Amino acid sequence: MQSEIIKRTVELFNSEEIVRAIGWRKGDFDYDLNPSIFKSSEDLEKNFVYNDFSSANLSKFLIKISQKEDGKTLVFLKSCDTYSFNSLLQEHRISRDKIYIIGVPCEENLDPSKIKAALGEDVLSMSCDGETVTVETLDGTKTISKSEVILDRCLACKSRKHVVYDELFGEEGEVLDSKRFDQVEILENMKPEERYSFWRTELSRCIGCNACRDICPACTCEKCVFDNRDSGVENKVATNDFEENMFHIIRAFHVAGRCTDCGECSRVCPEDIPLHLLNRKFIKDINEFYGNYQAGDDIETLAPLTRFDAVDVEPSIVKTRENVK
Amino acid sequence: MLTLNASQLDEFFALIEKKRELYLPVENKTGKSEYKRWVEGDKYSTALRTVKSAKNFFFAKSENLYDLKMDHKNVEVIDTREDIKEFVIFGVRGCDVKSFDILDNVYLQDPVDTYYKNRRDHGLVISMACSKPATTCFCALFDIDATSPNGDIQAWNVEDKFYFNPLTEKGDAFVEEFKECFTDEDSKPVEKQKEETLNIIERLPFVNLNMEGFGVEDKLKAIFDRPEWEDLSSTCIGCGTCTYVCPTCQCFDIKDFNVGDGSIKRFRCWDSCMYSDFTQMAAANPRLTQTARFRQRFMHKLVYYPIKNEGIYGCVGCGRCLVSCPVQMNIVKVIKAMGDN
Amino acid sequence: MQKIGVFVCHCGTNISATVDVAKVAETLAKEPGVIYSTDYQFMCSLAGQNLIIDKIKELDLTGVVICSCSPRMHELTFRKAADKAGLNGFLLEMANIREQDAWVHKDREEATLKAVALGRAAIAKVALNEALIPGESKVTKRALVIGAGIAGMQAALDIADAGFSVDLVDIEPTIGGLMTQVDKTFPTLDCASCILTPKMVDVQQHELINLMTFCEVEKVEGYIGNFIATIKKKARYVDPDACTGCGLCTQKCPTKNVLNSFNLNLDNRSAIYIPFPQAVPLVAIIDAAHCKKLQEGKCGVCAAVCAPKAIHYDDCDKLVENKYGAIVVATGFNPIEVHAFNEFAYDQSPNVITSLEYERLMSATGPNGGTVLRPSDKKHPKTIVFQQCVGSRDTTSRGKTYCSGICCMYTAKHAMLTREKYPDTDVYVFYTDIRTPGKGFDEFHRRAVEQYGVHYIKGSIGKVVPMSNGNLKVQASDLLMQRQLHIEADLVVLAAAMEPDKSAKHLAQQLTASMDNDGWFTESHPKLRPVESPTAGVFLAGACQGPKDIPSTVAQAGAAASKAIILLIKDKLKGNPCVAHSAENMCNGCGACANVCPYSAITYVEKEFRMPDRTTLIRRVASVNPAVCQGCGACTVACPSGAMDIFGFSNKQIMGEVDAICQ
Amino acid sequence: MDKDALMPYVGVITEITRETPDVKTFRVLGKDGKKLFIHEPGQCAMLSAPGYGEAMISITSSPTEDYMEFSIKNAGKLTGWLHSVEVGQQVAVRGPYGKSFPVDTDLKGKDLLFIAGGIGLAPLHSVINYCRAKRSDYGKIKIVYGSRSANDLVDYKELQEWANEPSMDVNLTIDRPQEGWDGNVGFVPTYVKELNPELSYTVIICGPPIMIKFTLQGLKELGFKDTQVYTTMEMRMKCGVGKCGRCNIGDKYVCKDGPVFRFDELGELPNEY
Repeated sequence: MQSEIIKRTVELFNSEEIVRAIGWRKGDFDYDLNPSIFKSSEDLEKNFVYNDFSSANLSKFLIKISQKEDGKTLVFLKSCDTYSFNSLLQEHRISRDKIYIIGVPCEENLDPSKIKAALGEDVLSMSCDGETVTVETLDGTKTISKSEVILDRCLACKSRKHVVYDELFGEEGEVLDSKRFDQVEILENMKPEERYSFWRTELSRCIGCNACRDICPACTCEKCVFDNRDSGVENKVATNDFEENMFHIIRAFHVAGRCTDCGECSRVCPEDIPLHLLNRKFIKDINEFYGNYQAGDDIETLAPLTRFDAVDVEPSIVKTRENVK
Repeated sequence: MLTLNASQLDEFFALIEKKRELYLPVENKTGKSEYKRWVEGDKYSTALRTVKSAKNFFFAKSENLYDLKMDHKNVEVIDTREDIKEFVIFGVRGCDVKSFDILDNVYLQDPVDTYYKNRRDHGLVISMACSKPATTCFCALFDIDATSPNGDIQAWNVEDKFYFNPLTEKGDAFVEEFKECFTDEDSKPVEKQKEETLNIIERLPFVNLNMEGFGVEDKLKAIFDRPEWEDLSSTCIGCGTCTYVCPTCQCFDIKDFNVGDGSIKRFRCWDSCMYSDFTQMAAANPRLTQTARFRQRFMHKLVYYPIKNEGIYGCVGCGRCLVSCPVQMNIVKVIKAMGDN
Repeated sequence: MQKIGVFVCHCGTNISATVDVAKVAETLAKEPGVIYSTDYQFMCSLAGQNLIIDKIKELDLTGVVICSCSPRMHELTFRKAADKAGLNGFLLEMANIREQDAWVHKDREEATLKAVALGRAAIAKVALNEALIPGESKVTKRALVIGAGIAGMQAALDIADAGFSVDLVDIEPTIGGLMTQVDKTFPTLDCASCILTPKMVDVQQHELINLMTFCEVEKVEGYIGNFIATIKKKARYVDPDACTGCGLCTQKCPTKNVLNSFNLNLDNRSAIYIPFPQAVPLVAIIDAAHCKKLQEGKCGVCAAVCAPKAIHYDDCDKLVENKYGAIVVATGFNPIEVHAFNEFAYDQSPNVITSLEYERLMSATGPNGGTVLRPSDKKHPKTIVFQQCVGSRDTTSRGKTYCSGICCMYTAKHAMLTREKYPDTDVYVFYTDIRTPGKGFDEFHRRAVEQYGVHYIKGSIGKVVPMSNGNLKVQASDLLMQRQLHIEADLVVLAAAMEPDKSAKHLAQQLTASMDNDGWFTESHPKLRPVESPTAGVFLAGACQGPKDIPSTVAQAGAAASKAIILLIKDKLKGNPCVAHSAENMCNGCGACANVCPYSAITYVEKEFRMPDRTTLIRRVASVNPAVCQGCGACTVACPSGAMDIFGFSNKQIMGEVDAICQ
Repeated sequence: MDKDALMPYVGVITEITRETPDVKTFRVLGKDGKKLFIHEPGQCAMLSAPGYGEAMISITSSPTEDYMEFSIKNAGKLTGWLHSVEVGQQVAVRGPYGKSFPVDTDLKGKDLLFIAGGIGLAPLHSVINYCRAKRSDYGKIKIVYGSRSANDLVDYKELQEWANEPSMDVNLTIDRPQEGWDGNVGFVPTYVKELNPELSYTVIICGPPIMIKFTLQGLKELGFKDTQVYTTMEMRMKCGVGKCGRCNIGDKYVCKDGPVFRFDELGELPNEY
């Protein structure tokens, strides 16, 4: 697949259809891929990698590129990334006409930290062949079943369908029955004090690095309220850990109805806090209150929480919350 | 060498905890290890690294400097510093121990930071030699011997035994205080483990990187002006993950927190040179692009710091940034791109 | 440095009985920025206002907090006082310690604490307030009246009489509305046409009233003083200016079997028709759905016989756009459909009819020329059963929960008139309660019972079974006598509930006017502003706001007209300065604010920005039209970056209040 | 425990003077009426107030005075607050920070040319008055000062005083013509070139970065060398004690190695200022 993608991209470079591409760059290990901009076909041929560790969602990088750079930029998007792309498009954060999308097929991505946890930290190389992951270590070659080391977010994959692309590699995928709300239900079924303690424990590990916010394709504000001196909530940390936890809750509110559930927040969290569950709870609630809505599904449908319809004349706006537990 | 059976470890911990506060790496619910105050039942984690470094013990993520009160036109400054209880950090890896030296160079230089010194004076470090380094480790690049870490007391864990060797007066006194816990045994197993570990370290992918040209004044501008910074930083998202997991990152911010009862806590907290507002001033900001900010971080570690501190780099090769960076950009990639590798 | 003055009002004993006002004043004196704090018996009295004015001047106050009643009561009063003293009125805040505190608490200590908290919040807010100056906008001196029933006509006449032009729009081909179908009016029993027709003529002849019949309001944009309405002129196929209303075409039209909606389908009319003899304008119209020429391209008889050549088969819908300063809504009501009430067998027998249909049967312009003959066999009915509250006061999903208000009266009227005209008829009325609160109403009802011998029975029809001879077996219960009744009736008349006209919903959406759960327009304040819609510049007349009889409708229409006149007589309007605005450097241009704006006050502009890294960038940013913005705040909540804010109610101010309360 | 360098003293504002629409000068003394600490010309102090945070402000007054003054532009949270307070208000002050201008070494005996733009006069003010107090230690003194408009000229009264001194040459300019202004109109860099100062002057310059950039260009064209020009970069400081890590230019910390730099020193540093 990688070589086909490279071949096609080189063609696009040569035909001057695109002037740059954003993709995954080879690192020191084959699981150490850096989202990166390729400015020439030579660079791309040499350093582009698409493999089981190409997890990074590249859509958000397009904001800056389409704001600043001239010419068309090619982007590689996995199915889940296309939802983020649509969402950004809907919010006018990127210019569609400056982007060329190659949809790349996606099986589950692998989680290097799971592999290391299982097989040791002295890993030199990891590769997956169907169901088995082969790992080269300083200690020799080891194997592990793929199912044990799949990236958490991919275990609840919502869709293999690319909702937007100019060109698609592989077969058109389908929306999946992800069962992704099962985890939310577990939380919902907790007693309030249990749930409170669950989140307090999880969030207590937060180091305040902002990786979740800065990677999030829904967090695209020119100036985040948490960085804005005039906002009244700006503070690197609060002296009180409860207020620090509030960062995540406020952030979840800010992306409510806009979050596509791409799972980047949890993936990049250095402390493995399941932040996506906060967002997913909102998605579930919105679905229950206002009918199913998937952010990024298309660019026409507006989220129920960020829309006013003429039929919203008061008080018909207020629906009976029949499904509220 | 002084030894302790693994089976007696908890007893030893309980004894320490009776007299001091004891902190050590413990596995958390995600399976990773973190420093925490020891309580009965906590098992020492032999994991290679904790997610956060040990710098928090001396340079706190957030700490109150003093309180302020304003009553109409009057302002009061209240010193809130307290006596710190003696504490012990157990199981610090060689890289993290080295990071304390790097922080010392900043916080103990004139004017001495009393908050830092206070904790430094009251903390005792028991380090732990590495036996299974990771392929992302490169402490040897900075002349750190992971098999023989510094600290007040150095320690090894060989099979079901722990070996201890005090290095400082503080360490001697501690060993003396707890002497009933230890027995004296031959240190051969330690030597054997060291040899085996060094053998692994030699084979690690990054230990032989070329550091030529970094840390010297005459190459400063040349490195600063290298075009590679642009590409390396092109997808940097400007989060602070690298700086917050880094054991040597030392920058802070000072802010006011309104407690709500009329008093203000003026606190300091970790800051990150990766943040766009790090150098934001009322009128201007000298580092306007993420490239400039990205460059500052690595220039600081690889060039500015060593120029100011006799060639000691501001990195200890712990490898945390290699694991944690959301876009897999890290100091190794920078060294490779900027150095002659 | 803030210099805030705090004034705590006793409101007689309204506040001081529950709140220790002196203590509140004393406690608030210690808040940061407060340099003066006092309590006073009636802050809103002239002496109270003078106290505020004096202190602002004497102490050079930068902010004022009044702890008293709801800002709804006296905010304007106090703002004016502040303005008088030279302090911008928007540097004044009110803490509502009456409605929100004294009136809802009993414990003096707790209420006092709460008053302090509310006062503290107001102080925190006022410290962040900025002087605001309302903008001004011109008023378009023209009114739009939507609906030309008795309410709309009255409102139009009143406004026009005051000297302002009025466009009077109706969806039907003629003005007059529902009252044209009514035979007699209660309680005086005047002939409805006799009082309505002259009014219709007045309307038609008024030089300042522009009649727009067979027209529909498609879209309304703009704001008080400056509405822009797009009105659809539906194709009539007859040039109303050329048509003389001679009626020749209607006689010659070969299609004669079209159900006559004016007579509620009780008889037929032709495809080209004049709605009724007194229609205004008295011109023909082609019912396109039944016209052979328009449907099949054949015929063309009407055009052939029309001397003034008024027929145009190629006529089509046209959109016109007009500007208005004020809008009066008078869309009225309709009786509900009664099909769902199976027990009354409305669908099974033509002899079960609604009250309005009975009205037509009795009317001289009705299908039988005013003789009451039952529909099935045109026989004179000897036994008539009236059922009240069909769908009114109904808690099932079939009907409405409210009382329709007029059915008791018109049923009494029907019963009485029937007995008067046909004394040999037995008339039964089944009722839930009798409600006759109007002037002369109860006397009217009593006449029906006592003088005219109508059988009033508290109870309800249980079942109506049609018989082969057209008669109806009525099984009913008499609740007072606790017995079942069996009546063989010739005719059953159902008093159907009232509901808002179908066009109201779309109109409400266009006007962003609120409706209640039943679809009636809601008024700005049920007691104090009963004819104003919450949307500024939109006034309510007649039954669009709730069930009403004719006198109330006319009274309300007059009131709505006078409110509209008060607006139109002004040359300029002061805007509300508390509107949204966007901090452009923080705006992402994401569209969230415009997506949630109910007033379409937000558009986007491309602007060049100097970025922090000294490059320039063209970005899309939100721009608020302050004249259209109502300051509702939806955008500030939707805005993810916090760029959208409202003057006078900024995020900072609100957070300041919250922080102060949480202290 | 020793007092930490980050812990401030409490001072009292004893005098407030409005200089321009957005600049006020604050005189601050200790509660005992004495100076809070001794400083040298060009040094800064960290002012703060509870809840308003800290801001590094250059000390405007000369060390030879028995008070300490700060000319402050209303630009942010703390300075905004300062502009709203009245005499008698206490503030927290820590310092002094940074190296001073070399008034007693390199500058001694030299002809001095002070070039300032806008609020940039504040840090120079201290040096100018110091030199005035020790007038015989220095040669000619020339001042070029410009601002957006006449109303934005800081210290207008004192400027007149300086101008009246025969041994001082004061040259004022404003950006755009203005009614009632009969002085020079034009930007500072242009004006400096027009004045064509002799090369004997040692230049001390402070103002917005863009002004410094073009003035320096002009000076070079006139034949001035980098070693003749000093500036101050006090704006960048935060903690003031060389620890918080943000004021560096290359390996130099502005708060410890600066804020006063000679241009040849800056020339050796990365171009990040």
